[in-house]
Order: sequence, then structure tokens, then C-alpha cells
Amino acid sequence: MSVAHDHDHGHDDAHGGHHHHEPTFMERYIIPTDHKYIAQQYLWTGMFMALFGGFYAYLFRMQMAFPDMWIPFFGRLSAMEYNAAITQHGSVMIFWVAMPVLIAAFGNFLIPLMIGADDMVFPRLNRLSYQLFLLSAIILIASWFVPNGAFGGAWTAYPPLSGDGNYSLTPMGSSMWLVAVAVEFAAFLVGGINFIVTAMNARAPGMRWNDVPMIVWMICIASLLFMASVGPLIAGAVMLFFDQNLGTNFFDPRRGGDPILWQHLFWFFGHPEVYVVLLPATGMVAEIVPVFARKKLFAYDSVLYTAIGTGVLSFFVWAHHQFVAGIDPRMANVFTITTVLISIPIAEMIFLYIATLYGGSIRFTTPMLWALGVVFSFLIGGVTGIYRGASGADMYFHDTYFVVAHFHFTFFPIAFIGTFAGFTYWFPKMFGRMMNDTLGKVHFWGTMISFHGIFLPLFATGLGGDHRRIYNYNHFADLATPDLQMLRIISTVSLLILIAFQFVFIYNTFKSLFWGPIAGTNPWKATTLEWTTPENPPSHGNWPPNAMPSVYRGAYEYSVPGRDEDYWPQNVPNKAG
Amino acid sequence: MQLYLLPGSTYAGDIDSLVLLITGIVGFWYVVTNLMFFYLLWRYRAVEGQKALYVTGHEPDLHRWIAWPHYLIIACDVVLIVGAVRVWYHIKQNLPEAGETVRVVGQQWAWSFQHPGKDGLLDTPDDIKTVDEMHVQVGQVVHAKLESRDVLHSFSVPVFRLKQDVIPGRVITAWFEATVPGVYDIQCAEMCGIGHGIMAARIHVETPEEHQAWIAQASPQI
Amino acid sequence: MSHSDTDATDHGDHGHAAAHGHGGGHGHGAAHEPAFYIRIWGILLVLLVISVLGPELEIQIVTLTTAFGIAFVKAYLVAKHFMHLDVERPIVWYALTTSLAFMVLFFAAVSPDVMEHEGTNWENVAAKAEIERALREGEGHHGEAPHGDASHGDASHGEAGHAAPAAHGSGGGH
Amino acid sequence: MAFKPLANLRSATGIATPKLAVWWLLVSEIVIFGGVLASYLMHRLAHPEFGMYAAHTNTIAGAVNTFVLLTSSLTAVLAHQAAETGDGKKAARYLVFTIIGALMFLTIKGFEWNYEISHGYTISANAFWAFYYTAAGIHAGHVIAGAIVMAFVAWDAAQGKELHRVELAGIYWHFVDLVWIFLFPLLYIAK
Repeated sequence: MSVAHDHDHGHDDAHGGHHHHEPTFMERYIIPTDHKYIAQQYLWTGMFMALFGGFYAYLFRMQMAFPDMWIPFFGRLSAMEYNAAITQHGSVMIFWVAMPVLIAAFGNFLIPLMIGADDMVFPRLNRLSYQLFLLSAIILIASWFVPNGAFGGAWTAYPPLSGDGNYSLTPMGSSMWLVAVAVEFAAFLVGGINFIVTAMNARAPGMRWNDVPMIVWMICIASLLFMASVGPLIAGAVMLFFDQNLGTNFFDPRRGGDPILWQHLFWFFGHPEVYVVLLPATGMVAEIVPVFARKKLFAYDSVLYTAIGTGVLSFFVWAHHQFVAGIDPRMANVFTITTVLISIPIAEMIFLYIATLYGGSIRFTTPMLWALGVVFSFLIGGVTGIYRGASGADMYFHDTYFVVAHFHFTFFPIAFIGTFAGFTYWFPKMFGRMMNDTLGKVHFWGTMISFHGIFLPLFATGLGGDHRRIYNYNHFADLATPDLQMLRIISTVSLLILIAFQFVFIYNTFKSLFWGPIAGTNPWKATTLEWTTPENPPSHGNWPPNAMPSVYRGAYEYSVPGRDEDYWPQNVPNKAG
Repeated sequence: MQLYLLPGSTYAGDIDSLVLLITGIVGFWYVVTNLMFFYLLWRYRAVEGQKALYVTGHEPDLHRWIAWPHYLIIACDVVLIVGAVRVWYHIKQNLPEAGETVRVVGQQWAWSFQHPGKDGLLDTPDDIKTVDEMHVQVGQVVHAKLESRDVLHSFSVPVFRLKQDVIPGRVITAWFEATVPGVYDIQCAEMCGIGHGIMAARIHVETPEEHQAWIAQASPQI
Repeated sequence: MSHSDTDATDHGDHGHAAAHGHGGGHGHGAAHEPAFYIRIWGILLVLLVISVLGPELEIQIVTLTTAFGIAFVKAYLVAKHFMHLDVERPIVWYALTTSLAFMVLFFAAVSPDVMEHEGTNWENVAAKAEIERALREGEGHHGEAPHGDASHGDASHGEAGHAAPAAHGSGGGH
Repeated sequence: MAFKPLANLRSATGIATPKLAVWWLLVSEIVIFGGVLASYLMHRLAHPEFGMYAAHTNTIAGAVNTFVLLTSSLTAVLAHQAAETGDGKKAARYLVFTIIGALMFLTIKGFEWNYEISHGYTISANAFWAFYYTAAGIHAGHVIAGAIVMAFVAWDAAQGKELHRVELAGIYWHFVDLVWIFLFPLLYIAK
């Protein structure tokens, strides 16, 4: 933001058509084609949407802890508003926060820089992707203000409830929600194709497949998973839209439709989607842990195989979301087996990350703490998943708060802890300034402790029988006990603390953005290509056209014996280095 | 604190045992992994002048540390799958002979129950129809014919550990055999619209005498 | 992957050599003479005629083989010769077939629920009632149009038993 | 002309970048159509009455449309062939033929639907017609998109610019043709 673009670009570019000029405000912020600005657009839009998602969480947690109370900044929450709040919280956090920030923002920012390219292969397509995404966000926000309010049929949108305005009572909200989701899918399809093609074709000379930084692999695998799984849901969305608006009966049994079909169409996408957001976050761990342990990533190939294995297996497990949702019970056995088996690659991946610490020289900087936090918290989410994958146990846990706690222990570490890890780690590259480490650590500990305070009690209430999506437990005699209520209050209070700690982050971000100490081009002494740009933050084109990097070694050459420095950047030639 | 619900059906104990089995296995892994994690973090914290090891992770003596747990996990998975499928088969696929068959109809936002009445048969004039109130006899296998009039609901009785979604257009048969007399919650566990949060019913598990008395008292006058 | 010095040097050089293939891989001599494409087109048209005439025999096995078997042959010809998959890199072929395989997987895993109308402890009474209604209606007024307006719940669902949502009115208007 | 990054000119896989992107686009299209067709097929196999409804579809119109699309595929591949030899004008001419094919397809479809709808076979009539209009409608959307894309490509090709795009538009168009090759027997022939 502050570094002058004083670099003397070579204009004798052999490739032609490659010209540099100082971007105008319009070109930079409104219609950018530079991947770094599009990444920022995604990042800020995602974080802005997170405020809405967080506010919804605040609303319904307050309602849970203090039923029918007057909620500060809102008022009383009606049952309809409650349903809308949980639905929109889920949709916003997954589709408009986790996806844009983890995949689109970091993918856009990192892929060209890490593979040594000057931009994405299709910069204008990239811009289109963001514009579609922005449009989808606007449609979604608009849907909160239409007559009868926002869609409240849960983010899974099971018909007939979602397909018929007579059932949901939000005909407009349902349709707009569906359109918003579909447009968002289109945005990420366009973006995903761009990511994959860029990583496949535009790698720097000399960069072989096992020299590619792990997060690039992870984002590409995630994009592939998204691309191969979202089709049926796009088809399903068209069908559901027709059900809502043209009187067809694809999913309504009153005339030959089948509600179970939607569940399959949804979860065929919905389960791989979990890994779509998980893999980029684990990729960040794979980037950050080696840097701060000053150590090579443990068994690069194995990490990659576990990621691919997880990705492939994720296509075979979707019906574990439907064990008791009306599928034939015989099929549940197949899906139990595949689901439990997915623990093998994921556990191995976690082991490999932990093994990377072995023999390291570990520095507990803020990004490192966040990366370790991902591993620590995700472990809880991972092991509690086993309860859900085992069909016999899922019969009891399905749609209880145990589920809620479980998937928040996966999604929160992925989408927030992972994002904070990536954000604090790449902040110097994105904005050219360092973040405040003390404030970062305060934010880390506050967030981690309060996050566990929110969801650990919810495992207990789930075991006690608390169902999800219940507006007010006072209607259920067995659930309206003081013990359970106390746990709910602990959870809500923890949420308030967590929200309070986010102000530390916001303060730190804006303070560092404008007044933080100027960072060098490689403040963490990392090896990957994004730290080798001559300017910080990199200007348009990332490297001068006549000095594009070539790659001579893998991405994690730390503490190589016989070298003075404990890192060996990928672009340093062997003899000259 | 009373968090643990009493097991109120013949198979509730099976599910609880399965949960304990899973807890044992994943608890072991959780503890071991965390011990390793924090040990390594402490042991290899940065020390002035000490350089990190340079290993690729493919050295056999190191990779063993990944490979062996890997095999052990496969073994654990087999145990888990066998345990889960056994319980599942017993509850969802197997259907013991019914002592009584009750039709359960979910609609926005109430449960209605059609008990077979004195003659023990459904769809006869002496059926007992109730709303948000189900009566069953302890120690008797009850088949619940689950139906829905409008959207998805879910018939969930936490004390029985039973949960089954109710799908419009389909008849799904669930069964249970209650073991402890008392009155418990029936909850709708699938989002079904505005009133989802008030879609509660109560199940009365009665001794044979109480149940007969209830039938006698509740039967419609024909 | 350990990079000894010589290894890394080799690989660096190799990389430079392979780099900057401008628009590499474009075409690879994929183009045939126009006559070749017209021949393929002729074969496709013959196949089209067979696939239309075959079902006229009204023998089910003939219908299936001519209609669908020929569709696969046609698809193969178009993909191979018109899309030039025959000279394309194998990875494209893998990607396309993998996505097709996922659809087969989807069909295989969903059909026990959607294609079957009864199974272990469940029965899809609405679908059965719909088939029965439609077939009866079809016999009754053969060749006539189905209901023009499909406002919900107008059909004769009475026979469907309890599960058929005869009481639709309860759904709305709350 | 718009700025083209260096990245766009690299080709580590040996497949030209734009072409690789088209292939990935087709991968995502396969699963979209796969979702519709798998759903339709499940209903088709389970519901004998679908055959009864399918009897009201116009096989002749479907066959003519298949012919139109196959022929437009031929002109698309001939356009590609012309582009390979560097003859942009010829490529553009063939692409115009392809676009005419697309318009003919849509016109026939329009008459066909008009007839069916006016006879009460609307999208909401029953599950078969719902699938019929949805599957064919999504396909028709692709036909329209393809025609628009080809119009732009033909415009450039006529001036000898961006000739490699002729092949890309062609690949996409063959895919649209392929989908119809399966839709035709599924919706029209199986009665």
C-alpha cells in the first residue's frame, strides 16, 4: 500500500503484450485484473460477510441462553427470525466466508506468487469470478429484507419445506437464497477453473510437481473437488427453483417427486464441500509450520497423497449425513465403512504435520500459534466425527448439539483459525507491513480459549439430548433443565468473549495496515517464491518481466546442512547461491 | 449434573456401549496425539545456536512413526465399523415381531398418533387417536409407522436413542421396546418450519395395567 | 526428495529447456482433411436413422440397443474425431471419464432410495399411488392431455392411504 | 487488446492454457448434466407412466434437431480445420453456418414446445414433463450460450485474430451436441 512503485521495469519483454503502467484507482480497486487486488476484494468481502454471520450467531446464542429476552442491538427474536438466523448463519459462514477467504482470497493471492507467475492465466475471468461472487452476496443480503423475511429452512434446504412457500412461509426469501447460492457456485466454478489451469500450466521454469508448495496443491485439489461435486447441486438448484416458482414437483411427493433425491443431490456436494474448505486450511499449516520450525515438511509426498486420498474418499461418504433421513438402511452400512475409512488419510495428515515438529527449532510467533491451533482444535473435530460416521451411534447424535459442536470444531479451526494463521503469516506480503505480535498473541489466546468455551459445553448438551434448531427449549420438558441451561449460558458467554476479542484483531489489522513497521520482502526467512519478489508488496506482474524466477529445489529447504543460512529459497541457483 | 439420559429402551444400552467403545478408541488416539504434539513443541522449542534437523521424512526409522500408527488406525477402524454396523443392523434393518403397531403422523407442527385400541388392529373403528401424546406399554415391541402430511419431520425419542426422519409420501417403520415406565419427550429433530421449536410430544411408557386402563378410558364410544 | 547439487542443476536446466512453450500443444496435427470429417458425419447420420427406426419395431431389446447403444457410439465418434480426444493428452481423457464415473457412482448410490419404491422397513406409497393414478388415467382417457393446471393436491390421492398427503390444506395457511 | 499475462503463455502440461480451461469447463458441465440425467433416469426406470407421457413427444422434431446439431458439429469441426490452416475467413464462414444450426435448433424447439404447451403438456403437468423441459431447457441455454460465443469468435476470426479460439468454441459446441445425443433417446425415443 505504501511502497512506491519505483522499480524500473524492463520493457524489452520478449513475450510481447506485457506492459506495465501505474494502475489508476479504478483499475486497482473497482475493476482490477491483478490477482493480488482480487484476492483483497475477496478477503475483505469475506470478512465483511463474517460480521453478518457472527451477528446471526450472537442472536441465536442469546436466544438459547436467555429465551425470549430482549437482545441488545436487536430486540426480541421471533421463531421465524430464529430459523432465519440459524439458516443464514450457516450459509453465510460456509459459502460467503470460508469459501471466498480460504480458497478465493488465498488462492488468488498465493497461487501466482508461489508458482512464480505474473498473474492468473485469465485475469479478466478472475475479475468476473469476484463480480459474480459480489452479486451473489448482494442477492443474499437483499433476501434478508424481502416480505416475510429471509429463508429459514436450514442451510441444507430440504424440500418440501424449501420448495413450497406454503410450508416455509418465505417464498421470496427461499428463492432468493437459492439464486444467491447458485450464482455463488458459478463464481467459484469460474475461479476454480482459473486456479487449476494456472497451477497446471503457469508454473515457473524448473518447478516440478513436488516443488510446488503444499497450499497450491491443496487449493487445486479443493477446486477440483468443488468442480466435480457441485454439478448435481446446480442441477438440483434449478429443479428446486422450478419447484418453487413454476409448479413442478421434482421434490414434492404430492405428484411423483421425491424429497430424498434433493438430500442426495445436496450432500453429494455437501460432503466434499467440507474438504473443499478443509484442505486449504491444512495447506496453510503445511506452509507455516515448516517456516517456524525451520524444518522441511515431513514426507512431502505422503502429505500430498493423504490430501488426494481424502479428496477421492470424500466422494464416497456423503450419505452419512442422511443415515436417519430416510435412506434405505442397507445403504447406511456402505457409507459407514467409507466414512470411518476416511479417518485414515486425515489422521495420517495430522501425524505428518506433528512429525514436522520433530527435530525442529520452533519459534512461537503469532502465525505459528494459529497454525498449531488449527492442528490442536481440528483434532477434536476429527475424533468426534467418528461418532457421527458410525451409523449405530449417529442414530442418537444426529441433529443434536453434539453434531453442532463437532462440525464447529472442524469449521472454526478451518475457516477462522486457519484464516488467522494465513492472514497473519502473509500480511507482510499483502500489505508490506508487520502486524503487532503482542496484540496477535492476545487475540490468539482469547479466541482459542473462548472458542473452546463455546463448543465444549455443546458436546455435553448434545449428549444430554439437545436437538439443533430448536427455538426455545422450554417446550421440551426433558431439555428445560437448569443443568443444560447452565451449559447453554456458558456457551453464549464464551461467544460474547470471543466476539470481544475480535475487536483486538480488527484494531491490530487497521493499525498495522497504516502504521505497522515496514516489512522486508522476506520477514519470516521463508523459501517459497512469494517471498522473493523485489518489491513488497509486489507490484503488478509480481516480478520484473525480464527477471521471472526459475525454480531449483523443493519448497521446504530449511536448515540444510553445510549452509550458513537456515533457509534456501527455491529460486536461488545452486552454484551462485 | 444430570447430563446422561437414562437408557429407556432395549437397544439404548447397545448404543451407549457403542458410544463408549468409540470414546475409548478415539480417546486413546486423542490423548496419544496430544501428548506427542505438546512433547515435541516443548522439546524442540527454539534454542539459541541450535539448528534444526534436516530430514525428509522418508527415512525408514522416522517414517515408521507414521506407518505403525497408520496400521493401528486401520485395525481400530475395523473394530469401529463392526461395532457400528452391528448396532445399526439390530435397530434399523432387523424388525422384531410387533406387539402393537402405532401410526405416527407428523405435520406442521404437531404429532398425531393412531393407537390400535382394544382389537390391536389399525384402521378399525376402535382406534384411539391422540395428538402430541403417545401411549405404549413397557416390555412390548412397538412398531411406529411414520408418516408425514407435509414436510420432513423427525421422530426422535432421546431416552430410547431412537431417531428416524419422517418423509412425506413414505411409510417408514421404526421399532422400539420401552423398558422403564415414565413420561418422556418426543422431539421433532428435522427442521420443519417456523414451529419446529414447539413440535414436542410426550410418550407415556406404562405398565400393562396402566396401559389397559388407558385403552379402556380413551377408547372412542362406538 | 533430496536435491543433491548435481540433481538440482540438472533439473534446473531441464526446467529452462521446457519453459515458455508458447501456446504449446496447440493442435498437434489434429486436423484431418474435410473429407474425413464429412465421412464421420455421414456415419453419424446413418446411426441417427437407425436409432429412430429401431424403436419402431417396438421390441424392447431392440429399442434399448438402437436408442442407447447407438447414442454411445455416436458420442464416441464425436468425442474422438470432432473433439480430437484421440490426439489430446491423456489427462484430459482421465478428467472427463472421472467426472462421468462420479455420476455413475451417484446413480448407483442414490437409486436404491429413489428408483426403488420400497426397501428395508420403508415404502414409497406416494410414488406407487402416482403410478397407479397415472396408468388408470391413461387407460381411462387415452391420448388426452394430462391436467393442464397442476395446482397441488388436485389429484385423486384418496387411494394412496394415509401417507398420501390428502390433507394438504393443513400445510398452508398457518 | 486486453493485457495478457505471461502466465497465460506458459504450458507446463503441453496443453494450451485456454484449451485446458475449456476441458475443465466441460468436466464441470458433465456433472451438471449428469445430475439432471441421473435423476431423470432414476424416475424413468421406476415410473412406467413416463413412457405413456413420452409418447406425446415429437420424435420427428427430435430427430430433425439431432440432424441439425450433428451437422452444425460438422461445420464447427470444419471451421477448426480451416483455422488450423490459417484461413480465418473460411473459419468464420463455417462458424456462421454453425450459428445458423443453433438458431434452427432453437426455432424447431420453440415450435415443438409451443405445440406441447398449448396441448396442456406444461412443465407443471407431471414429473415427466418437468424433467423434459428442465433437461432440454438447460441444454437449450447451452445452445444459446454457444451461439453467442461463436458469434464473437467468428467476428474475430474473420479478421484473422484469435484463431485458436475457433477450436475452443468447437470443443464446447461438440459437447453441446454430445449432450443432445443422449437427451434425444432419453426424452423422445424411449416410450
